[in-house]
Amino acid sequence: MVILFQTKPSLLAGGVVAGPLENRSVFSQYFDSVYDDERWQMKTNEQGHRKMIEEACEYAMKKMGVQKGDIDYLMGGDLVNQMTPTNFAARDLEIPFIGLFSACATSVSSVIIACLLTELGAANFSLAGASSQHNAIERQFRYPINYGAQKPQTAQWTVTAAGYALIGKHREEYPSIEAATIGKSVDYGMDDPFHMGAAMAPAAFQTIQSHLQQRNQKIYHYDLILTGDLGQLGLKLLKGMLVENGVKNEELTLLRDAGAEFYGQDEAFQSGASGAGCSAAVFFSYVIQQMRAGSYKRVLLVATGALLSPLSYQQGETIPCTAHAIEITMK
Amino acid sequence: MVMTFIFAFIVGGIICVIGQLLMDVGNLTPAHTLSTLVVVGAILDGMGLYEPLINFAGAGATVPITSFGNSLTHGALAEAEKHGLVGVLTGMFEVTSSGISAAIVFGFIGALIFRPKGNID
Amino acid sequence: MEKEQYQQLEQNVTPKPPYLKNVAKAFFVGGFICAIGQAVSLFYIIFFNFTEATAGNPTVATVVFFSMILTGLGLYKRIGQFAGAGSAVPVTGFGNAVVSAAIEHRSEGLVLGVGGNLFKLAGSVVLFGVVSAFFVALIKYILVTIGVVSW
Amino acid sequence: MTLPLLVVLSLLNGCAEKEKFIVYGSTQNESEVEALIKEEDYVDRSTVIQYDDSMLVAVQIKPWEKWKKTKLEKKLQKKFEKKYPNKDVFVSADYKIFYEANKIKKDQMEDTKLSDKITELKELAKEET
Repeated sequence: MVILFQTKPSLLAGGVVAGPLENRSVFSQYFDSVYDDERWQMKTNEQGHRKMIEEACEYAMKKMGVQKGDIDYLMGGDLVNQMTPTNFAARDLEIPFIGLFSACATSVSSVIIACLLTELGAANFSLAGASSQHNAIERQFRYPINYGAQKPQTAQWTVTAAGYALIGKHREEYPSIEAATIGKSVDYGMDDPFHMGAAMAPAAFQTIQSHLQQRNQKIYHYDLILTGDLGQLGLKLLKGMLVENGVKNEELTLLRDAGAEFYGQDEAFQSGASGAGCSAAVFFSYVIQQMRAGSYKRVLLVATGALLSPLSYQQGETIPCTAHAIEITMK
Repeated sequence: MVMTFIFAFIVGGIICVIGQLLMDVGNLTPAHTLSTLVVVGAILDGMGLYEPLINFAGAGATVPITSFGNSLTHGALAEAEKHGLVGVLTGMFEVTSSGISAAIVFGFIGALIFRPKGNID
Repeated sequence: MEKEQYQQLEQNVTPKPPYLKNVAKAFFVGGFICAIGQAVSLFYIIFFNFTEATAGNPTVATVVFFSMILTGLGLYKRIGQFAGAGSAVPVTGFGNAVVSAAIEHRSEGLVLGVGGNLFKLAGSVVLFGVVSAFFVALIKYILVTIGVVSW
Repeated sequence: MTLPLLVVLSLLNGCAEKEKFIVYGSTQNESEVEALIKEEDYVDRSTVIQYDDSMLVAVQIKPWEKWKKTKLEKKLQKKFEKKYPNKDVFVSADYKIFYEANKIKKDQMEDTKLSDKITELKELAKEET
């Protein structure tokens, strides 16, 4: 079921902090800070990850001139076991907090929860977002960083970035969230951890279809439908599924994917970017800024997440995926 | 002497090609591929075929991972020949592979001096 | 869209690995590493008291040392991305698996981190090497005993 | 990477003697020994060191025959033992032994040291991995 927000909570600001390699991102000009040390001068990757989250939150707050004492809730997550970086960042930020895990779809699921809390009147300001740190995620899900395994063309590169959005009550001059769809967990039998785009595309397809149907909309009602981290191949698959369902080719240009575009056409990154920080970084910098500048009036953000663990694929399980969507409008 | 280098190059290259085919066509992970090759090396030595290969190709046969299986089996077989059934068991404690010990020592040293870096080039 | 239909679409869209290119790269890099091994082994034969039969051990140890340096500098993974099995199959790849795991888990301490994870990737190679050596020796012993083959 | 390799290769070739079959030490049976080795067409090059009763036969097997190295070594050993039952013959196809044998010849090693050197090389060749 689609959620309609009567009060239309607003995305007041976004804070995005990224790592050194993300300097090469086509979106890097929109980020608040690109750090040149991948560990933020901390001892471990995980500590750097935590620091990155804190900084992203601080950027978001600073833009609206609010203090951490003014924030009612913090909603967020990452991909590390038990989400310690986010949990530890919450400890230092001292904001009431619920950790959320929707893998790379956390960037949107956190915003949905924050909007519900705002709608309920429970929150004046809340922070919502997600993050990922390349080294910390790769070592957990795949191989040690320095291991020389050949990645196939279908592989994606986990970005180092944290994106957090400050969400508050509706204000005309800010992009506002009108509706949201919480996705099902979809499994089309894909089992290759180096081909996440193929696993996630059906989830994105179902969420988009269901959102459009229940909102009685067509793709062309939007200026942009931006998926999270399907990558170049995943985006191709999503478009293929939409075409099968009768979507016209000219409408497909409205569909873009943050992961596919993130590192440009650099072949070193194979199919593109992935990770919870990928969608969060693009949604909460580029999209918010473009909407405020008036480039887009109505945008559907669809963050996709692959719900696997290293254990599950070693046990031969297929990869269930989810996708959550928010519809953002700007007057 | 030049021929030895050429043979080492070709034989080593061919063993790597077999590994690549196992990964690309057989869809095996690197760990599965390497384990398979080690077992193949052990079996070849059991059939007495690996030593001729080393004689022929030198490092082309000792450097690929198949030589692990060979050197481990070689130790076990030597013991079994000397001491019979007991040798099969004790052979297990006698066998050595310099690659394993070297990797342990250099792994430890590496851990002391290097840090992981998520660069791409 | 049905699962089967999607799997069909996925098969069509997903690029096949460039088999020929990968095989060629594996051949040349793998062959090159073995040729370096041959040079190292000649070095030991000429300058130290090693014969062709005994030079294998120091050779393997030396190339594993090279592998440690390349791994630590982050170069081995780049070679690996290019060469695939060409750099994974030589013992340098085994060294890379051990050393990269050791470096990676340094942050959890020398005992629990490095000690506990050293063979995270390479452990299966050691396991199957030792176990297959045991069974090959056992089978050969049985075959010799019943007179099918000789030592 | 290839440059040092080429240098090593050219050095190695430089080390090798022009003559393919060499007998050094006592001149006893020189031509006979040489003929004996030449009969075996798998032998590429050889250096024989003679001293007193001992005879060190270091051979290099042709590249394409090399995989049979262990067998051919034994075959040659038997042949020499049969021909010279009174001598202490040692045949090796190992490159190290061949290299050292050539070095003995090149350095014109004195007879007094020769005996020790031959024993040393024998032990070296018998070492296993």
